[in-house]
Amino acid sequence: MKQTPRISFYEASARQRVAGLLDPGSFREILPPTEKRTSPHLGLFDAPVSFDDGVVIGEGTLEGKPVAIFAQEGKFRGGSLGEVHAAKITGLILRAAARKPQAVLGLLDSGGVRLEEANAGEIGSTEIMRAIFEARRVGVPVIGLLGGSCGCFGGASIIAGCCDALVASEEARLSVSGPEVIETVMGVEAFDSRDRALVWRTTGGKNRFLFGKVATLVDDHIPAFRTAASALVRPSTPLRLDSLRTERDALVRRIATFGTCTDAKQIWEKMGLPADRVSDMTAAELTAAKPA
Amino acid sequence: MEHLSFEFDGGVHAPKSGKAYAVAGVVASSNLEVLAQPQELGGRVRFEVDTTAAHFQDAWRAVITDFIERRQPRDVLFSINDFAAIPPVVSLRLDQAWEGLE
Amino acid sequence: MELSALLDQLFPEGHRVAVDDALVSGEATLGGQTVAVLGTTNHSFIGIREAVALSGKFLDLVEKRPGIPVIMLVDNNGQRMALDEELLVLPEYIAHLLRAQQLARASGSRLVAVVYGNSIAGGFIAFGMLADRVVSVPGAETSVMKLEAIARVTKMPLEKLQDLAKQVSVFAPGCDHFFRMGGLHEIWTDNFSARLQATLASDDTHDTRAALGLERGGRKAARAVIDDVLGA
Amino acid sequence: MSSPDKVARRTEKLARVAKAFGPGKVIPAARTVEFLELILSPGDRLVHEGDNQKQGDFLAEKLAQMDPKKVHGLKLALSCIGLPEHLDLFENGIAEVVDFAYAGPQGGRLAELVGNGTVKIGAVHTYVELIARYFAELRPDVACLVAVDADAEGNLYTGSNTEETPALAEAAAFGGGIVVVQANTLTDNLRRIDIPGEWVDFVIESPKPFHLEPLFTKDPALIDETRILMAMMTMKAIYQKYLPKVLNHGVGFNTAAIELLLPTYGEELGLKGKACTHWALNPHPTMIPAIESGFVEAIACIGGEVGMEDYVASKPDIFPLGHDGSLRSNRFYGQMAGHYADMFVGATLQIDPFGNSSTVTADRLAGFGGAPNFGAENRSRRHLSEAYLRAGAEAHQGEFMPQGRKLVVQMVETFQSANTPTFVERLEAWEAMKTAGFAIPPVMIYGDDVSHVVTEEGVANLLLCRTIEEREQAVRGVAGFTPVGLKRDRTMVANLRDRGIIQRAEDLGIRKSDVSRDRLAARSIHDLVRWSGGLYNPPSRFRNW
Repeated sequence: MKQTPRISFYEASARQRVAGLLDPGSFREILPPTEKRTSPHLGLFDAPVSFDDGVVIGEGTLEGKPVAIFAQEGKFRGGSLGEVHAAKITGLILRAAARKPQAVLGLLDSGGVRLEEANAGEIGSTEIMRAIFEARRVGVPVIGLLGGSCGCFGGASIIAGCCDALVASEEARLSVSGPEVIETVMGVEAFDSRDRALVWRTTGGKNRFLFGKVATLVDDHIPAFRTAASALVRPSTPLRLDSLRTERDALVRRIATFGTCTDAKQIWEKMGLPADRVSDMTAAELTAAKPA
Repeated sequence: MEHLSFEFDGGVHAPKSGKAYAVAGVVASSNLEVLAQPQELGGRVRFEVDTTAAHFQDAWRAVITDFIERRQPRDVLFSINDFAAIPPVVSLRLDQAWEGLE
Repeated sequence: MELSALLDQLFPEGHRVAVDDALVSGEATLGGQTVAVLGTTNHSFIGIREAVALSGKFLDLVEKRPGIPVIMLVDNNGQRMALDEELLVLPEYIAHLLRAQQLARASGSRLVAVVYGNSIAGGFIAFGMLADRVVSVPGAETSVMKLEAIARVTKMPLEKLQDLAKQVSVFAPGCDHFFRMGGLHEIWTDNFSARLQATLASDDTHDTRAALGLERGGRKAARAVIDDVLGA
Repeated sequence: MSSPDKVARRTEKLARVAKAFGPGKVIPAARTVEFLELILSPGDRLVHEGDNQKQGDFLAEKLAQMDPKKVHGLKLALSCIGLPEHLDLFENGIAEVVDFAYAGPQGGRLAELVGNGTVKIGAVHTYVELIARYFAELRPDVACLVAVDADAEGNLYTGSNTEETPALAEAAAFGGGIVVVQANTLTDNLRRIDIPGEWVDFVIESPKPFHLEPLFTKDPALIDETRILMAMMTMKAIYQKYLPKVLNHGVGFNTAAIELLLPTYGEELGLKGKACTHWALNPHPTMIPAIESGFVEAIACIGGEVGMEDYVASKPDIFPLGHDGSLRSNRFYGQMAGHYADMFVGATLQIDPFGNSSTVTADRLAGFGGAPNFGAENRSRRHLSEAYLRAGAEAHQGEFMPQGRKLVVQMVETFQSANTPTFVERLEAWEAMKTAGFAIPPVMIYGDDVSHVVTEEGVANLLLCRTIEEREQAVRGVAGFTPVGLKRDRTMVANLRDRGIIQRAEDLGIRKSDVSRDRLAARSIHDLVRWSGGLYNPPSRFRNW
């Protein structure tokens, strides 16, 4: 079956993703690599640094709409949140809260906090979360894009949770504790992280989409991410008691309905989906099959 | 970590894209990042290398000499963060960064 | 320190706090004013059920006692690590809890987190780190990851990490390190009640932690980077 | 022991078995050891079936449990020393000598046991050579074979991975030997008969299906830019120039990269229909995009591949299928198809400055598999093709007798890892020669059979070299920053480049910035599944969805 070539988001570098998402030539990088704002800490560990500390930030336009954007480089130290890395993202979002572009796009590709800078990274992660709430308070939405090779774990996963909306591919993984961490701490019988199909069933983009946390499921194709992100650009809705009550009710109901499930297939079956086929469905097929 | 600096006579080609910088590669195991910046160096080329693999000065010199001979660049600063890449990968990234400025 | 001792020292004018499972909630009198008390105890883990239990309390406060100060008592061993928790999208539950805290803040409540037990990784993010002010009392222990685990992942000898931890605060567990990084606004050793009242009296709810990290020398880059991005 | 009374001994063994087990060909699995001790005499030549894919694991386990007091001094002959039990036979004092082609994962332990005298090596063969010798001086006394299904008459269905079974069964059945088969299932309804029951003496239903290794499944996600660069240079400098129609690819990622570039870069180069139409190859999953894009007319299969069954069954014009619809492979015929092909492209672990290559290193007696037959200049070839004539014109220019030439391409990265160069002044095969007591070093492909060496530094065309010095400098000229490469004569290399004997990426018009994974027709196993229309069913360890 002849396949049309895709421009893979999963494989692209952070710079390639930014270039592919924004309108050509519109991106202006802030603190570009020539500024050499590298980690002041990695040297202590004899670890190499990167000129952008693993995150590209800046401004540009998305289908003509002015946006701020940050993109984590999953291949540099697992896209980890170090001091400079986190501060660049915090600065960008606060800048957006002040200048009010139509959205902030967050390309999350991160194993979480950088261990060598654990305290700085964890505090920095929560500074990002506070900044997101600040941007949303003034109406600037933060849209997360997930589908990088590193996944989205730890502090980064909670940052994703704080976004207005997420776009993800089936290749995306989103969870607080990574499968390897759960296996290391709780034992292989709790989570066999080498069972790749199990890892993706549990943490992958499809499962997150079926629960609604991911608003749009796309194929691993940068233009598909671009279209989906653009369609989600709308002013952030203010936090309200009734909407949070509704949100909480849904989460409580999820526990009541699926709280005893130990495998995604059980969940999909309860949702009335063909559980054995979900993994092989395309984004469009699953979107059509998703229960209302 | 080891820091290495090299400066050589350049060739006949100055960067012509007008871009302020080009980056090739990512700092990941067996890989490296090369940042190329046009800079007035009186026709010379400079290389600032930070590498996790110590004692490979001769190999770096050989790869860089070869690159200059091959591409003939001038007035460019190459800044490199290396995570133990093998010579052919270094060579490939130098070419890609240079092509980004051409 | 023990929860009951903490409550007595924080609220000598009296408190009416119940412990249900690991969830702590109730109210107390401080400087003649009523404050809400909410927290966890017994080094509990924060999972999906704990998240909705805590968020429910925040939403109730917003509904019934808008603007009431909330004293968050922090003692957890991190996020609950389990396949079935992640299966139901734990990040979404934690983010929901953070949104509930944000709603409380937006409704005029001051949020002060008092770390009195453990506060680890995702558990601390979920409950504590996003308060307006975060303080510790004796017996508190903050950490992202234990040194042994860092040694395993970074393949650095543990002894070298222990040595490094004496020179820098950027990675090692401990309240002193967290304080130097700006992650704790204050470390309290005595006079909790008076200090809590003083903290509540200030009405600055901005995130000042990057500036504190700079001032204390633990995190010298972050504030400058944020400012440079804002000014670019 | 190939004595004149071989047939008499066979008759006597069969009588012993009949006495202990009664008439009939079916032996209960629980009594396998006892049975084997009856049919094997001290000093017998035992052929055990197994290769780099399928493993006769049940019979191997039982053979190793035999009592060395009853059975000893065996001469083992097998394609692949693939199981620990094969070497246990020697440590337990049951076997003495081994003839083989390939050792794979057991290569390290084999070198150790040869070093301390526990294992004596008859010879390290090529597959075809070993099979040929089964019909000459290595006639088996007992052959232990593998099948998917068997019936009580001994008829066998061998499934997609038929491979060597017909040759081994024939050598034993018509050479006075005894044929024993482990089958996954005993059934009355065979879907097809691959081996007639007449050739088979005994069948045993194994408790577990035999192990089948997905050896030819190469995850496209692991193909890096260096490999793509090498693939592009190979396609432009060799495929486009000679237009080979019939070819064989090795098992590695380098050739997998070419397979995945055929529908993209190959199409740009105009190869479709003009080259790469017929193949001697296992059903590589990485061939799916090329097949779907109309590049391929037929593939002669040496073996099968796990997960490819349904896809292969959907392509009756391309793959050899039985009337039952499943693949029929044959290693001997597949090897011959590759031997008579226009081109072989493969990789190796070490190359010396004269182009000799080997995968045997000082501490690993890995053996060679199919490469020496596929990758040998074929002086027995007479049929002509465009590629054969073009290569011949270059190689034999100016000679009295015009000849064709097979293309034998070695495609390697200059380094295997940071401190392991591929190019070495002296192959470790010389050390292995001493360890194993060989008379000459175990070389996989001889330098004078090689037509081209491709590395990330460029393509060296050895056909155009006129002296041994030129050949040496051509190899050094593409050896990059290895010690072999650094010792090149820069003037001579520049001269070779002027003459087109060495071509670098820029000489071929390939920009390094154009070297990208985006060029691959499939970048993941999932992409291959999509190309196959859902018919390819990869093992779960290859899934990330």
